[in-house]
Amino acid sequence: MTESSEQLDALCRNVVRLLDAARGPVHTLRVVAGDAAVELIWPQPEPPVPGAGQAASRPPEVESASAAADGAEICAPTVGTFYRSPEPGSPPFVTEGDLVEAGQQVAILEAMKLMNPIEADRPGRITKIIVADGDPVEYGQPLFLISPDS
Amino acid sequence: MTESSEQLDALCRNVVRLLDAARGPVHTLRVVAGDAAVELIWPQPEPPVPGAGQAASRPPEVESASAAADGAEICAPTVGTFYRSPEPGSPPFVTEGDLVEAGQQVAILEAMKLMNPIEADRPGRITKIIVADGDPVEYGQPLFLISPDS
Amino acid sequence: MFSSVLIANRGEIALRVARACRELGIRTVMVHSAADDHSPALRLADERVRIGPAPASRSYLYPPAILEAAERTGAEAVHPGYGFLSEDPEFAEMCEDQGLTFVGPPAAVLGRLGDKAEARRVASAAGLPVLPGSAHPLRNGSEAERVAGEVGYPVIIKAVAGGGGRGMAVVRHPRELAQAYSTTRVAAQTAFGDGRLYIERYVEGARHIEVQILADRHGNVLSLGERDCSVQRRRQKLIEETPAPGLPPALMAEICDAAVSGARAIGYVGAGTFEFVVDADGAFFFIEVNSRIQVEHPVTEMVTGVDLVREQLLIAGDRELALRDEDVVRRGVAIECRVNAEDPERGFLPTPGVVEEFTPPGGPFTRVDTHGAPGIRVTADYDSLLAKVIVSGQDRDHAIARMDRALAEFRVAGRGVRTTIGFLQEVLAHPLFQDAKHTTSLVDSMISL
Amino acid sequence: MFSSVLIANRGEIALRVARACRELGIRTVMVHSAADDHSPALRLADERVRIGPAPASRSYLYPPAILEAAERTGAEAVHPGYGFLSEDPEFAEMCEDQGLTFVGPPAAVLGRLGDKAEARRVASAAGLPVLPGSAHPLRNGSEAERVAGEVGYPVIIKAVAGGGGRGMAVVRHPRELAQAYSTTRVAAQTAFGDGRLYIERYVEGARHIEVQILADRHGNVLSLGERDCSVQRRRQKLIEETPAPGLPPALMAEICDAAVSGARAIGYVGAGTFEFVVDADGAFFFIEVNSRIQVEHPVTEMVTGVDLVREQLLIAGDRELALRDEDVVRRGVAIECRVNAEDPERGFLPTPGVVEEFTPPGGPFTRVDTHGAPGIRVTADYDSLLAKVIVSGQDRDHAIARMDRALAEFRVAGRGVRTTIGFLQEVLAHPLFQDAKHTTSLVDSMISL
Repeated sequence: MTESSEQLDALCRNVVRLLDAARGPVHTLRVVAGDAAVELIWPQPEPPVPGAGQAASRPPEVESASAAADGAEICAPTVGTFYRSPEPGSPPFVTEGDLVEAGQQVAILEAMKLMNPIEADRPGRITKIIVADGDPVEYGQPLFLISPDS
Repeated sequence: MTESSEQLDALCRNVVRLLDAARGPVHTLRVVAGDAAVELIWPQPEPPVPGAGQAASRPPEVESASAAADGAEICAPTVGTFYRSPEPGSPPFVTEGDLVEAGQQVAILEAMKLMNPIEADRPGRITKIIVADGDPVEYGQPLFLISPDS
Repeated sequence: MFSSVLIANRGEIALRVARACRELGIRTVMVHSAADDHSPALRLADERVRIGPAPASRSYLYPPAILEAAERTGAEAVHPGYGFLSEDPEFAEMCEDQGLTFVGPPAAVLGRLGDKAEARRVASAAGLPVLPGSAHPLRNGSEAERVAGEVGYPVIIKAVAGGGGRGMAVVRHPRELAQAYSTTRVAAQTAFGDGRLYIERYVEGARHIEVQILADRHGNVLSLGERDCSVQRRRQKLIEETPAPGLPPALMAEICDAAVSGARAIGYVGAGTFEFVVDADGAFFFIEVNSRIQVEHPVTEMVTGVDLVREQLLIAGDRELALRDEDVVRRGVAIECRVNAEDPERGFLPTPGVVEEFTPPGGPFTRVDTHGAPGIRVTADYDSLLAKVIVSGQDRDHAIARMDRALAEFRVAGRGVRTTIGFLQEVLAHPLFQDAKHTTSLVDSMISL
Repeated sequence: MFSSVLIANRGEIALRVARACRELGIRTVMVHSAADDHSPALRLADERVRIGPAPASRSYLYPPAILEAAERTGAEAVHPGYGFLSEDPEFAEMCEDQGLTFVGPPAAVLGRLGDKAEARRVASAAGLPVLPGSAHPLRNGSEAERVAGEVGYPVIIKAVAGGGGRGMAVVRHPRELAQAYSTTRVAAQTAFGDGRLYIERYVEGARHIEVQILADRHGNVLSLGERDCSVQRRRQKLIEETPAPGLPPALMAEICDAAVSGARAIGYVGAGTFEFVVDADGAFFFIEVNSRIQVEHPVTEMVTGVDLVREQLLIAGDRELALRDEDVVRRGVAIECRVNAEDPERGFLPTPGVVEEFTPPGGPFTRVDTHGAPGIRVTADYDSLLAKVIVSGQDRDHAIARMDRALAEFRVAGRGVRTTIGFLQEVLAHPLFQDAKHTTSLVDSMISL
């Protein structure tokens, strides 16, 4: 594992741990690691409503892996080798900046001679190609960033 | 593990520990590690509701064994049986409200026929006798509360 | 001998295989689903590959992803553990085609033993007693009725492709047969993709006895003795022990010899288990073969001192068995309890959740095989086995007292998480179990109270 | 048989004794100092009494507090563990006077064996070979010089009241003797309150071999075989194993027989250990008796299957040994590593602190005896033993590989806390250790490099 991914790992693990420990609803959670600092703020208690259920005050959901800040990710559906072109030497399915339709093929993932087409799951602009042609990828690994064309 | 992720780990583990210790609802928790600092703020207590349980919103007790709010404690120096008088039927060494000198005997702790005199370690007034005559006590168990005579 | 192994499994058995590999100096690759990203078991691997999402059908049961991971990491062998693809002849064949050593029997043997009707024929031909039943898969419901009539009720209808207690139905009256036949057929088709069924006489009040076999590629076949797995809930084992209590040692020796004959007849290779039932009169009958390492293998390890997973690996590496019959010295009594994340008060429903406290027992003659740790998440994607607690003692009473002590020490807690620990202690304390007078119906009778 | 035991100890051995008691249905009372208020070991007790502050002199070494706790809780017996009061004849006598069963030899036997010069005389009279040395405690420095001259250098000066590797000095040249004599005298007086010394010839390049004895009150004495404890740092054992590697089995049998003779001669009762040195020529000499359960007892348990603490309790309860020589079947090889909270890079200095991460190894044939858990505080008040890792294997190479695997799994972390795990792995990998050509000087030679 690289150092920075280890750090990230530790960071996220700890955020989860804090949220677990915090139990009920939290208003603010700040964690800084350089020279350390944690801040947890819970909301002011509501005046109790007799008989009110607790469901609404669920702890915050950690964002899913597929939503990044600057758009969505297209992730590997299995373990395999990432190919940007239909065959060696031919032009790539897409390059950065291209507009794509939902369902448009953007790459191939080859696993044991099985060629799995990778398709955009939404329309938008390919803002980044994260993995290099021919690289091995694991399941769930982000391959592309795609943003709504605005 | 890298040093900083190790630090972060330790930090958050301690936050969890604090939250565990805090029990009831907490309003704000701040922790800084460089030169250390912890801040825990509990919500303002609600005006007491008759009949409502107290347990949930009680602030945590972190009293040290030897320092109580209303004075100091005289604790058992070993495991044994606590006696207030030199022998059965005779008057007790002290009663609540008595003024004592440093070094004055206030009780006996008997362990295996060894009579250990218990002495006040400071001058003051015996504000409370915590253990009943003839009761077994463990090491470190508070026996008396003693306050400076003011 | 290969120098690296891909472990195509998860949980405690992945850890078990990784430990055996490390002790042999073999590099390990673990594949895992996204649900197991944070499994502490992965720490013990030299390399890790995330092959798919939580559903096993796209990860632990998906050969292309596993084989891709093997190719990428240069693994030379595949250990399938138990469950998942461990007894799948096609997977074994795909491994061999790719030049990978499959740690298990040859694909052809897996194929024959996976067909439970064929396994009955092979065993019978090798001279093993089998229960009266159909010699071939049933063609239809009316053949089922005819065979059941010949065999005599009660009967049990089983899936040809089944095993391990799944895909079967006991029928006590002829009028229930047609319905049971068609229900089981649908269930078998759904579960195994193969709706073929066969019938056997059903033995009430039986003991489940199985024999651990080791067989190398050089013709050596060894029995490591029997295990008694009669404590079952709906044919899922809860407690296993060895030696089989309250049964004549001579009978056990006879069953072990039968298993060795069967293994020789089929050309078995690797670690395998021959399952039998013993009826109230002490007659025994072959049921099926489990062509893999078993969940309950540790009890055999405890009394023999033989490391079965190590032997599996050595056999797959073409080594000749170093053990001979006379080297197998059995000592004392060993018991295993399976601690599952299930709620005994709600019909043993699995209880997914995050395990917050996890403190397994320790001490002398006490072994815990587990992937559990504080913080692990129990998911509904896989089976609910949380830990196996195995103890040995100089005699059975001592072993039972030790198991009770160990279970009492075990602390598992987490929101929503329940375990079978308390129920296991009830079984240990049951007079029938303590006197070794229990049968496979003990647990069901306790639950229906 | 008594129905309750007070455990007058702490740490892993308190846990070990509590487990054995629970398995026998015996109620347990644990006494503890204020430093151990939060020890997870206390969880396993039925009752707990805090008897004093952190310093052992006012808690674990203070008989009145322990006996008061016994009286208060109605305990019927006292198990002293090892160290602390375990070999103190006065404490044993106080227990018996109070009507408590002391789980150990009679006070008179403790008294004679605790006087190491007397123990030499007893052993010699029983026909055991002893090293040339003083027959009685030395009167003064000039007698020491005379005896050393007769015995021949190098010699070792030892405290009569010592044992367990403490209170001794090796002298290689006559000119160093006077100084060593007076230094050791002061040290012995300080440590044991008894400045008496004796002299023995010192054996360089020796193997430390000891024999586990069980003796009941009915005249039965049993040897459970030898242990090799040659891996020591400053006479503190780090790694122990059985059988003794690279030494002739016939020699080991002879040593075991000698230990049994010695135990019979002294009227030994309980579990005890006879220590010997074996020189480079294969001659062996009696050194001393440890009149208690040893730290390293688990290696004997692993190869024999005998629960030594259980046997101790049964013997103390007046039971006759159920085991006979022919029941002691030794199988395989067992090794123990002591994991201490010490920093090998700073002269094995103890490293007090709070253990934040604590994940002991698991798996087959691997046992961990420990009171460790996340959150425990290692204090400077007691010894630095954090855990004992014990493994067994079918042969020594396998056991070494397994130990290395287990140590590699062991995760201990906490601010300031260091452990000997890495150093233990270095010893395991050392060619002299691997070839069983090491002596008691191995570790010192590794450190001085």
